[in-house]
Amino acid sequence: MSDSSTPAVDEQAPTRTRDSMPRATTWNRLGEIPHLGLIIALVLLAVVGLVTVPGTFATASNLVSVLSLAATIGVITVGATFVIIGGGIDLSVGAVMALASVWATTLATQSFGPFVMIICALLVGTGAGLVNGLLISYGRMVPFIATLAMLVAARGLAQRMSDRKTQLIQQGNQVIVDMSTTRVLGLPVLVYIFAVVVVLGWLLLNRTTFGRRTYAVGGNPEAARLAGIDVRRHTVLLYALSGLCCGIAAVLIMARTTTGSSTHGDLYELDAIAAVIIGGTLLTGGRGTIVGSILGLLIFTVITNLFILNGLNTADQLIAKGLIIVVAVLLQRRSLTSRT
Amino acid sequence: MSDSSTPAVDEQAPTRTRDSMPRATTWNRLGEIPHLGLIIALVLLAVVGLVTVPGTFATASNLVSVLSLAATIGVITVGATFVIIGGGIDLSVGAVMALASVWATTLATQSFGPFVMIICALLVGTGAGLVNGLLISYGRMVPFIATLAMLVAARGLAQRMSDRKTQLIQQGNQVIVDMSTTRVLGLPVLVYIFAVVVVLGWLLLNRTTFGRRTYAVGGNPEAARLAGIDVRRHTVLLYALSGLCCGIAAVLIMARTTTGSSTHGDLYELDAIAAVIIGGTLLTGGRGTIVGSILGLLIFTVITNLFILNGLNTADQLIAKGLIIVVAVLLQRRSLTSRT
Amino acid sequence: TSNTPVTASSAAPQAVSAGTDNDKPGEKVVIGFSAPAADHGWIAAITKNAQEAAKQYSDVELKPVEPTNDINQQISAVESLIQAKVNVLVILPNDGEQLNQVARKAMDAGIPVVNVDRVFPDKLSYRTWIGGDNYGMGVAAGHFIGKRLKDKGVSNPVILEIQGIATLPLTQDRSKGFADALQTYGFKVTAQQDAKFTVESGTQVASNLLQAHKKIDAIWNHDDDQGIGVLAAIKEAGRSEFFMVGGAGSANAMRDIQADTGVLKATVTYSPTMAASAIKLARLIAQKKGMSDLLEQQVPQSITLTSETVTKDNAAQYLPLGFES
Amino acid sequence: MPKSSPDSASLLTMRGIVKQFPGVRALDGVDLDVRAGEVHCLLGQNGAGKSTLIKVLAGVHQPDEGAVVFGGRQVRLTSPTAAIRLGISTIYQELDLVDGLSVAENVYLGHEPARLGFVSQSQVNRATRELLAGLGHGEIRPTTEVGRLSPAAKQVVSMARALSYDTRLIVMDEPSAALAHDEVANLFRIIRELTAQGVAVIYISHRLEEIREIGDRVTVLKDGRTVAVGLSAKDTPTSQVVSLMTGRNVEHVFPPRPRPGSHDGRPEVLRVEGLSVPGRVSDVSLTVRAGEIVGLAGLVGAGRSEIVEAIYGARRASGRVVLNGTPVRGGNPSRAVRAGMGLAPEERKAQGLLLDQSVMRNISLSSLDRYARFGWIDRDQEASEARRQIEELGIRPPHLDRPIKNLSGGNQQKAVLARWLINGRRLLLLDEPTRGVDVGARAELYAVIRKLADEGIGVLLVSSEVPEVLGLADRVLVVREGRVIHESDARDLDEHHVLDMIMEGMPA
Ligand SMILES: Nc1ncnc2c1ncn2[C@@H]1O[C@H](COP(=O)(O)OP(=O)(O)OP(=O)(O)O)[C@@H](O)[C@H]1O
Ligand SMILES: Nc1ncnc2c1ncn2[C@@H]1O[C@H](COP(=O)(O)OP(=O)(O)OP(=O)(O)O)[C@@H](O)[C@H]1O
Ligand SMILES: O[C@@H]1[C@H](O)[C@H](O)CO[C@H]1O
Ligand SMILES: [Mg+2]
Ligand SMILES: [Mg+2]
Repeated sequence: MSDSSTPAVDEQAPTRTRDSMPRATTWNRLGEIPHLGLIIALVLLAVVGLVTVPGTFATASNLVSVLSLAATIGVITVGATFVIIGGGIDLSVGAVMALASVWATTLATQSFGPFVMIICALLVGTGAGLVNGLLISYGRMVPFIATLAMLVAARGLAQRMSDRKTQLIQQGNQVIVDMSTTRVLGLPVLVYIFAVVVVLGWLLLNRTTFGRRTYAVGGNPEAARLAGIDVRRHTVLLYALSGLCCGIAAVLIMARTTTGSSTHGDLYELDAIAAVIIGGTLLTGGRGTIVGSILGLLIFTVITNLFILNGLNTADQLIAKGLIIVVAVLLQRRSLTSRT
Repeated sequence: MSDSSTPAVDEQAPTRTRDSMPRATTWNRLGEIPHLGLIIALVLLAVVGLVTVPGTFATASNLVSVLSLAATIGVITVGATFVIIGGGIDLSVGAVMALASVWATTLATQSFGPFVMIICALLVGTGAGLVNGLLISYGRMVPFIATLAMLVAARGLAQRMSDRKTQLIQQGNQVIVDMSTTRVLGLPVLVYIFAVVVVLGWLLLNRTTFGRRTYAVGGNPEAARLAGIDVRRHTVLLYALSGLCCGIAAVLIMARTTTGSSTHGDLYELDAIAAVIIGGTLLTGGRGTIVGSILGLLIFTVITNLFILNGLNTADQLIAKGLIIVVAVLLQRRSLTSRT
Repeated sequence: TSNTPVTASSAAPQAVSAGTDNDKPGEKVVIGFSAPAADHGWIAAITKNAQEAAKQYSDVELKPVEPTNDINQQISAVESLIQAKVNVLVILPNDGEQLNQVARKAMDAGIPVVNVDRVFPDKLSYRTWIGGDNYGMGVAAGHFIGKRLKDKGVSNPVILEIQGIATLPLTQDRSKGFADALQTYGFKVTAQQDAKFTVESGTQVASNLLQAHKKIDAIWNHDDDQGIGVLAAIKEAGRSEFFMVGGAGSANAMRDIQADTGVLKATVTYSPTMAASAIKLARLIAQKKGMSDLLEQQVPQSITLTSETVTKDNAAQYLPLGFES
Repeated sequence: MPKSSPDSASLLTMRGIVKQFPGVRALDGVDLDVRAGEVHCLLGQNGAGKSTLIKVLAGVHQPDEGAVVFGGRQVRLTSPTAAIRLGISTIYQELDLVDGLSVAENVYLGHEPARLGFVSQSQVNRATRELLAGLGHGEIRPTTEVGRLSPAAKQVVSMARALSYDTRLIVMDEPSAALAHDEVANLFRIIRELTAQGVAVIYISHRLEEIREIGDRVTVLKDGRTVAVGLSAKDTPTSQVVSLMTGRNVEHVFPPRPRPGSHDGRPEVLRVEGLSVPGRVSDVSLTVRAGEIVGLAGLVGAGRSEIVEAIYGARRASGRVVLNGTPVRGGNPSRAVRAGMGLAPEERKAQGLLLDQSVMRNISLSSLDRYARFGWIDRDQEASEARRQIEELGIRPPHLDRPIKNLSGGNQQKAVLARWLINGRRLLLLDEPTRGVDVGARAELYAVIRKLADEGIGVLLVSSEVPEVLGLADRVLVVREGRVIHESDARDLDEHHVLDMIMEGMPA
């Protein structure tokens, strides 16, 4: 809030003449400079890793481990970035992922084989997202509340469907588990899926009319409406997209844990939103980048990895995490001039 | 987000001439009319209670039980209302409450007696709030991230201080526990404390310059600054106030559970924010009421009470809760014309 | 509780004291250790007991990883221990089924896994399992309650059950044992709620339950940590017409039982000492030794601790094994 | 009215003020000299630096160089409070009100009469009521929420706010932009009362005729520099002022119109029948032919914006809207856009712009589908189309990537127009297109609008400036209280005539 109390302008370098326009803005848009702080933070973390656990941190297998860990929530973060740039928020992501994983691993679904299971997860995710979007767009509910209701209801439904039990993936459907075990060029398949989602998300946001409209809808919905954009429909699509990402994430978590469970994805909503915001997207909408969100997520993941490798205890680890977040953000302070 | 895609003008009573300005706004501020939906929702819940568990729901002791349950988070909700009206958000409330409860119940603190314990809880809460405020105002961190960092760090610190153990209140300091057991005119002392906090909060928000400025800082920080308000200082005070409320809540939770613990207040942030928003306060700031927040909170508390009285299991509770939230909000839709 | 004037010192030292040949220093062993986040007494005791057991051996190096309640992260944690090529792993999984694959991966990589408490479904995923008897715990609580009520001649008693985390298989085992035992007396559970193993949730659930049931005969609360909150709610409501049985066996609960001033009359154990034992077993497995009290050359495949019922009469005897909440 | 004597000491002197923003030197050595009791007009094109200068004076911006002397003492204006304490109060160009607070709370925001922090509500309301009555707007209630007021009423509240301080200098940054004709007269009355008490007024406006009427002396800014100091407002010819501001001569303000009746045979682009918006607009029918500019004249609040928005589908209404012979269903502007309409809304910032985004993205917003294949944007084509519009409309600075919020008002308005020009519209709805736009840019905008009409587009123009409607439109409809009370060829009307109709409802 108080960010805006200081006009952004006061902060910046003051030495250009009236006519010499800076070229920097193009670069800004490309996401080069605003992510500098994040990149520095990541590099610092890497240095810490190299110093404290030299033999382990920089190994290929540790890298794979970090990426696998990041993959599930990473996919969700891509969807969350769209929703937040579009001026909304989705608290239901973790719960929807859990519901999709449970639905896809019921014995009934499993009997149709892995392909149907995947389709099922994607449909459940997208469907839940659609409901969110409709409640928000046409029911005119505040996104926070609509998706909170979905969070609660989806967890309940997942518990009820699974009878609160963890559902194992059957022998015949191991193809899904293989995504996390089979490696191609040294990386598990699920890391590739993560990468594909990120790239597609980036293209959608930066190269298509859908992406442009997302920025417009989040930046000034009234102006977007008067410019001829169907804001309500677009909003529905944004939440459906977020739901779809949850469905994909459900497949990944099924692969990683070999199970569907109503407990999957607990508190993912906070992690995803935190990654998006650390990445420079404003909670008020209209601004943000996929690259920033992914960097934000990687920072969190690497922090966790470092803690694991260093065997810190929970308490110290939490304290350190709090401090690191503060430092990381102060490092990238310049991109946070506006309000949230 | 999409709320604003429909211009607010559509919502307003469209039959006034230039000269007959509506008087409703004073009432709005007083919280009379916009809370109609909430009151209807509460009444409906009460009806459900009277029908399903007639002998139990409407008893004095059940009422007391609901109020005692609501008290802790209620106090926090008062603070959260200020922060959110002021355009911010405080995710750290639950963790700060836990930290304050742990700090106040260490053997060292307890040796000074109940008075010092209470002061300790209030100081720890206020101190943590101050740190939040300073990071946000002067460190220019996004509130979401700054308070998320505080959440994580405060939980860590609480775990470390308590060595992850539950700290019982000693025999000599039972005065604190008495707040929940001693009754005055049929109500436990902690319910009175809750009431006093609500009334003071209401007065502060509606009758003082501090309250006015809170609306201004949240509604249009630039205008507030131009009017000579020290927006940064005010922001710091808002978070400190929220922290103070967490400190008070810590005393109440100590009274109720007879313990201090690092696990106290888990997910309070979501509950408090949800209550505030259901109560009609906008996440974008500048608008909202204490009365609305408290009604929102009561709705949640009564829902839980009803479920347990009816012996519903968690899964069904969650599903029903999701649906009830949706219905409650659609009932009060009219007050949700603006964005969040 | 950490700040109760300490009469009995912490449980672990007694629990791991031993004195056979097996304790003589042998081949150096690196033990990887992963457990859920220590956010309540029982789990905290697990971690602490493991650490203290390891400290007793000069030939053991314990490599604990960040405890977490997120499956995804625990998988990564275990993966990192595999990468670090520890000699043996001790794992208390957040969910045995979800962590099964990575445990299997460790076993396939030649790292024996000692599985604590929550069990892996696939026997190829662990070398040895040690844990409590969850079903037996429910049975013990059921018998204590059933017998006492029968003795009092109560018919159609109101029996409440407050579970821990509802989604854990062990919770469901406990409830099943409880129901089965009550059945033998012709009783059944009137109402059941879950309280997430936290004090606060214990208070909230209990205070609502007390409203829902004006006259109660008995309560079984699965977990003594959350039990503190349950007892606070009972005190707040000023109720005492019933008795209560706890679970897990915290020192605090045992002291209450011993004092016999409140509703808590018994607790059924589920001792976190199993973590210390697991470390010992892991060391033996890595050093390819058997348990010296047994004839076999190797450590057994599974060890189930029995759930014991602690009452006023035997509380003094069990107190040293009780963990601090 | 008091005449400022030439030898009376300056109340305010600003010397060599420099203010640098990233990439822009907004003020490059500005001098200003204001005497007690005078109305000092500050003129300059959009982006000349007027608002920046007065924000320096108000303590909002800290100058990089320069000195300020106020009341004979050198002062440092480090914060808005510092300026207010000295007796400088400001009515900002961007309204500085908090929507969620009441009128009275806004007026006394930051200096509420209070005891121990408790606000005396009745005192605040009473004082506000008095201030509003003094401003001739007793009908605005102190307890009304500001968010519900019309822009004009908000302007009045801002004024009351400025007067609520004990002030020696009032700065007014385009106070008349949102005001209708009669309101402006009222404003001038207030200004005269103030100056009679010795208060100095700095007055900024793009309406040069106002300067002549109310001003004593004039300072002209151009490109962040002072190009003329202390000119006499009454005696300096307008053409001289304009050429000082623009650096060139603006010959014809309004472009030449086609012969009367030349549209008669052209097809109807728009036909509206029986359009009603409950409580605001009743039974409006009108037509716009290809190539024709139809003006809607009326007071602020007469319902012209509602008519335009209802045609556009942006607001619920009953009645028939036919575009090029095809009925357009209402309820959603995207249908209107697909049918070939475009709207430049009244409140540029709130309704028209994506402030954080680049000029290019603002321009291309409504035409994305033109350069997209299966949703995939051809960015080169997008950029080149936008660049063409920037050149054609003379948007300055001519950079695609600049955030649009850093452009001056006139240039922002051009960008909104450009948005629709790319997309080949059949009908343009222009709601107050020249609000806050400088003379030079206005002339350019008029030329652009006429050129578009000449290319066959129909234009429906809303303007509160009667001369603008009369000078630019071919045909004029007079709107009063939600009804069309008169329609005729623009050449058959004169300003007095129209004013009588819009104010008194007198028939032609
Ligand atoms: N008395 C009033 N009370 C509330 N809102 C008003 C009132 N008068 C006008 N408004 C609002 O102010 C805005 C402008 O008014 P309107 O559109 O009726 O006038 P207009 O004829 O378009 O005038 P202009 O375009 O010159 O401002 C509208 O959004 C309208 O809702
Ligand atoms: N906060 C800011 N950041 C960057 N540039 C700015 C900022 N404010 C103003 N400018 C630039 O400074 C210059 C002067 O702007 P200013 O608002 O003072 O013009 P103005 O004379 O008031 O114009 P108008 O008549 O359109 O109101 C413009 O080029 C503008 O783009
Ligand atoms: O985590 C649980 C609980 O702490 C319980 O009290 C004992 O069993 C463990 O598995
Ligand atoms: Mg200006
Ligand atoms: Mg209008």
